[in-house]
Amino acid sequence: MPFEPVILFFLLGALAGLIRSDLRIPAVLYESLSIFLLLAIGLKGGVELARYPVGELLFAAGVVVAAGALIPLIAFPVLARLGKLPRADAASIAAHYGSVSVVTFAVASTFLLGRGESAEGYMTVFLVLLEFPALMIGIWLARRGAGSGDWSKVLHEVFAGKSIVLLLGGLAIGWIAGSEGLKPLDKLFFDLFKGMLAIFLLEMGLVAASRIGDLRRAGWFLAGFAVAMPLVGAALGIATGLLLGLSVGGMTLLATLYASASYIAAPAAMRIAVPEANPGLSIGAALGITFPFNLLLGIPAYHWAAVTLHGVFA
Amino acid sequence: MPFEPVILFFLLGALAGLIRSDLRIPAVLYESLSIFLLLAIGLKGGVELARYPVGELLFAAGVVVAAGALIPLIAFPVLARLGKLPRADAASIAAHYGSVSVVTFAVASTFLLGRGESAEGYMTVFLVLLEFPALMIGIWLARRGAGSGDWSKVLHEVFAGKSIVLLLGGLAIGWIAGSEGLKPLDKLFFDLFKGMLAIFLLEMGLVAASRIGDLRRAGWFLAGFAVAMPLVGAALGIATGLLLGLSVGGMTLLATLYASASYIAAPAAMRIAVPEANPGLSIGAALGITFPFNLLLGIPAYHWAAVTLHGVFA
Amino acid sequence: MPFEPVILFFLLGALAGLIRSDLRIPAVLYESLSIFLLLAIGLKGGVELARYPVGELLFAAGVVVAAGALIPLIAFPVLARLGKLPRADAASIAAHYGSVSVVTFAVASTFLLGRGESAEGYMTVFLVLLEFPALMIGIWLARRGAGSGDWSKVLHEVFAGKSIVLLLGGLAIGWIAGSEGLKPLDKLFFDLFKGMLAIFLLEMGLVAASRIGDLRRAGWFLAGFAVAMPLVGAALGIATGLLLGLSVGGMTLLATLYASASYIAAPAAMRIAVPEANPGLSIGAALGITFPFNLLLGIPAYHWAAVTLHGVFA
Amino acid sequence: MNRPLQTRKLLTIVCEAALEKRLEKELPGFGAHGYTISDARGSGAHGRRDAAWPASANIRVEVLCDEAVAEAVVRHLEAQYFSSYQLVVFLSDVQVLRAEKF
Amino acid sequence: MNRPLQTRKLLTIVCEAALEKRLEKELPGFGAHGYTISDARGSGAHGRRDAAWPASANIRVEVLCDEAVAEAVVRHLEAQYFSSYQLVVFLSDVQVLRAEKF
Amino acid sequence: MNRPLQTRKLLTIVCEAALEKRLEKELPGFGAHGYTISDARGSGAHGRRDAAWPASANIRVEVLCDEAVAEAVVRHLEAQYFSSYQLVVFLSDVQVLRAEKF
Ligand SMILES: Nc1ncnc2c1ncn2[C@@H]1O[C@H](COP(=O)(O)O)[C@@H](O)[C@H]1O
Ligand SMILES: Nc1ncnc2c1ncn2[C@@H]1O[C@H](COP(=O)(O)O)[C@@H](O)[C@H]1O
Ligand SMILES: Nc1ncnc2c1ncn2[C@@H]1O[C@H](COP(=O)(O)O)[C@@H](O)[C@H]1O
Ligand code: NA
Ligand code: NA
Ligand code: NA
Repeated sequence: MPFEPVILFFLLGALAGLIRSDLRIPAVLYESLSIFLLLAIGLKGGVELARYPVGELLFAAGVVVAAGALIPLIAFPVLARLGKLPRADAASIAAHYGSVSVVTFAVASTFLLGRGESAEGYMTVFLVLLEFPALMIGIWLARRGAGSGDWSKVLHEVFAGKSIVLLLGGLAIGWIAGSEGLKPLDKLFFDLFKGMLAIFLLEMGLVAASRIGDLRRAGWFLAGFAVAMPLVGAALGIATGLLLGLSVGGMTLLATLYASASYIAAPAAMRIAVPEANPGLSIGAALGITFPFNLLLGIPAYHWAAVTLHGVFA
Repeated sequence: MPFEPVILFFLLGALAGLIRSDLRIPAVLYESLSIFLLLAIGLKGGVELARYPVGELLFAAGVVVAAGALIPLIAFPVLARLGKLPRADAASIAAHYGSVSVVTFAVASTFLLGRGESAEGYMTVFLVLLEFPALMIGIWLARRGAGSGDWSKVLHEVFAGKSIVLLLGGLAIGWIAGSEGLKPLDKLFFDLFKGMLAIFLLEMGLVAASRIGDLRRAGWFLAGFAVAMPLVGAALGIATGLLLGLSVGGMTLLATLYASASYIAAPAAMRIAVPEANPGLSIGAALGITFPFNLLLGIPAYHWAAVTLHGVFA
Repeated sequence: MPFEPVILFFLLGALAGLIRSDLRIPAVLYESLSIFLLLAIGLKGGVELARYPVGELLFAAGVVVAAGALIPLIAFPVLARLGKLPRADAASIAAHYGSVSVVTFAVASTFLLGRGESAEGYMTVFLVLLEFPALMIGIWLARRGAGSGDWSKVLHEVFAGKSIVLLLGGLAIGWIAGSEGLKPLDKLFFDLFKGMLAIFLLEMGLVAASRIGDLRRAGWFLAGFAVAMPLVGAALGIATGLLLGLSVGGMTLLATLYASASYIAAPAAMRIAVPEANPGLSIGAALGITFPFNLLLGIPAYHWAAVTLHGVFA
Repeated sequence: MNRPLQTRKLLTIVCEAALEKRLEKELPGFGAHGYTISDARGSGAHGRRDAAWPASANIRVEVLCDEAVAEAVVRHLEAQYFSSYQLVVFLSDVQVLRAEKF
Repeated sequence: MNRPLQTRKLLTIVCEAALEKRLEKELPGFGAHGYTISDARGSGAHGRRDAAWPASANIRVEVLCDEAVAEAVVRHLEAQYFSSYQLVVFLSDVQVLRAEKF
Repeated sequence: MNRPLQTRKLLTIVCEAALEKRLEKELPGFGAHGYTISDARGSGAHGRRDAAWPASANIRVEVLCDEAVAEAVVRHLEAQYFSSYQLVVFLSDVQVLRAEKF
């Protein structure tokens, strides 16, 4: 079967959007589902995390964050010089691609699960850690030269942001309560996860379809970037995974994280911190192209690459 | 046990409405539940559908649609001549009764399940197919004589309507993914189905209670119609079922489909296509009388009739 | 493990509120969850109730309600004389503490479940019965001397209030349908209960954190009251439980009911019936102090006391 | 325009959601023939109301009516609710069609 | 103020939610450059609309525009919708910046 | 009426939901004593905002205040937000009770 069934929900949503159906997922359902997904991912990560010694993790986390920081630093000059985008736009798009997409990560986990492929439990920790450095870098890139401004506000915006609070909070609860303690919550947070993800993807399909106009205005350069950048990110992820000796599953997930572009945390943070940037460009690229690209082609490709290279090097 | 427990939720809602409780189901919860129910019914149908050869279905579907088209054609003259209703109203009500109620169908399925009675899996396909022809017929009845108007707009309104998109979309996903592929989604879409239906019925009870005023204004003729028409529809359904050689379960479901009146897709479509019609009449009859009638008395009666006649003829 | 995991969700919500995260649980999700929890508690109670002869219950219920009525009658003079609060405020706060908190009850049930400790099934009936007498007493205390006013309106407000309708409705459905009849709904109402409670507590943590300002304005007397009053209530609950010969679980739950303060039904009823009372005081105390106190310290303490005293007297 | 526009009052009330049922019952008694309500949140003299749960939700009620009705409603709100409830009331002039409706 | 304020019309339409898609399509045709919509419930000559489900939900549409556009839209609503739909329309004068936008 | 009505300004801002927290922090600094917010969707020069997800949601903010405060807020919005954010601002005259509140 080429597609995870959850991806069919994305396609259904996109199709409904394109034929201008009156299907609308209420905004509140979107918010509720995203709270659910963030918490559930955090909880699962926390339970897994309890199995690893923290020391071992610290080093790996440092490497993953450092390598991840390369992504916005690569993306920015490409966008600004090659793409001739204004500095604010280049910086904002770089931040979106440096940060990560929680839903893409969830689909990749689901993909691995469907293949019976396991992955290091602490990948969720990486997900959390990768969410914000790129946002900081993006803001710094946008503001270089200009007055420094209110970093404390920005830091608060990011760290007290909904997605970090729910991911980190879930992680902490899962870690404290452990697998046994969480058992009575499994029926909601774990058993229903994939179904909830399916409905969320239906909505993302609708939203992505409504971004087609933005994309058309953005032009070919950005469309190309939105396909090429994930490939660069994925390659970096597989290389880093090999370096750290991750499993095939872990490599696939890290490649997916690097390849994915944020469309939950990043748009919110950039809109406030870099208001001159046009959100149509960054969201159009991240959600209209990179997200479906990763879902449909990227994840299977990264998995294939991980299998192949793991066989060669490990 | 005379009642399905889910019906008790409808009664609770109706009672809460009648005593003017401040209980309100948030509109967004209503919308979310209806998205869930439509998708789930579609998915289940799609999984079942995969088991049947398409050729066999085509003939049966043709018969079911053709027989179903009789319902609005019978209802219209009764309403217009006997009931002396204005043409627009008669046409709109005929369309509501010709189309089908997804929730009534769901309650009937649940009723059969509770009795261990199985039914042809492709009944969901009939549900989808029966949803729109009656709407077209209703619009044509309303406009005869008047200028033709914008049929393409109307067709789009109906086919790109939320309920068709979700039912057909679910059907397609279920069919593509198959029983195995959908397994990880079962815990949400199948296991929780009946509970979600219960909460939806609670809300429908509240809404039905708020329609009592409309009904009182509508008068006795319409009230009688709202009880008699389902019986006519059910008889047609059982006859068609016998003709097609359906099982007892299938006959019950087809009778229920014909007997039921739409209050999701039809009100939306008629409001736009036949604005002169008073929605209080059609919704009052369909939701205030026919829906509870089918839930409380109709479904068991149709089942009884199916059992009896199946014994005689098949 | 010192904490039930669900309590960690409350702490997470409170923390998110204190660091001024932009995490918000949509109001509609709050309403949907409270409908779910009230229905589920009612259903569970109804199923259990079916096992007891009504006669036996009547006496116990009378004792429980009579003893419970002491709470607002004790609280009022303390608040009015010692605390020098205006009559309306004293009466309103007394009503909040005389009534009960459904969520605290749910956490206590969950606490017992986690310890494999069973309790009399009819405790839910007490929960329902205890919800309103204190509201009546509070209104009467506020209005003594003043003109009598519209008691019928108030009675309707309380009895047709959402929480009573859902609890009683659930109770009735559970009782009629019985354990077997409800089986197809278990997956929603029972299996997901604890997870839903966890998300609700996350929201209550956020709301409680936003009440800190109210509390500061209220001063030390009220803060002290909000800790002392639950202890008085719990003592009364344990004494009543011993008198009635309840199990350890039942004593713990009755103590929790008496110790808890309402923040769903009471605020709504008092706002209309005693408008001169400042809702900041009653909600601040009930939700900002008593609720977390019961969750974190109270319930385990009441359980410990129940175990000890049950050993001594029973 | 075909039918002429006439001036009426638009009375807007922003208040606690707890008053919704009560206002719905009372408004017709003062001669108001209709109203429109939407959900709101806000801040004022009594602090912030963030609509995170029912106790902190506001509503925004609009009534199109003639001057006498507006005056009667405002007077009632002043007498009945100003001291104990959180609410804000304002009036403006608007042009309506079918003025007999209001 | 730096840029001067100019007077424009604020046209407010309260109507059945069923009209949303249609109004969105039609408004630009009359020269309206934008609109704002929020959800509402209410009551009027046709009874109460409590927004408990789509068939009883209202919307509240606001259009900032110049007088000619306002007149055209009002005339259209009158001709097209007044007889069959539940709706209320009113106009008021407001001051805007960047008046060329509207 | 018992207490006389006085004229104040009603300042309405329709903008991206992303600005909510920021406006809530800034408004008091200009002398506004309160505000009311509701959720909205809409369309304008920057295209359609359908509120399907947070990035495309609007809010509608109302501030009752005196003329000086209204002017200060409008000037601030003009300087700070007009170039980078999607927003629309308009003012009207309304009559209020308890004018000292605003
Ligand atoms: N100056 C104002 N402008 C707009 N809305 C206000 C203003 N003051 C108060 N409100 C609204 O009225 C509600 C009650 O106000 P208050 O009684 O002053 O706390 C607030 O929650 C706001 O929604
Ligand atoms: N006098 C009024 N003031 C404010 N809103 C009104 C008024 N009359 C009607 N409405 C609104 O317009 C909708 C349709 O009104 P109607 O067609 O009169 O039933 C109602 O549901 C209300 O939301
Ligand atoms: N002419 C208008 N009338 C009413 N609302 C408008 C108008 N133009 C813009 N808006 C609102 O203001 C938001 C931002 O407008 P804009 O920056 O022009 O895209 C839109 O999403 C609408 O909600
Ligand atoms: Na990335
Ligand atoms: Na039918
Ligand atoms: Na109590």
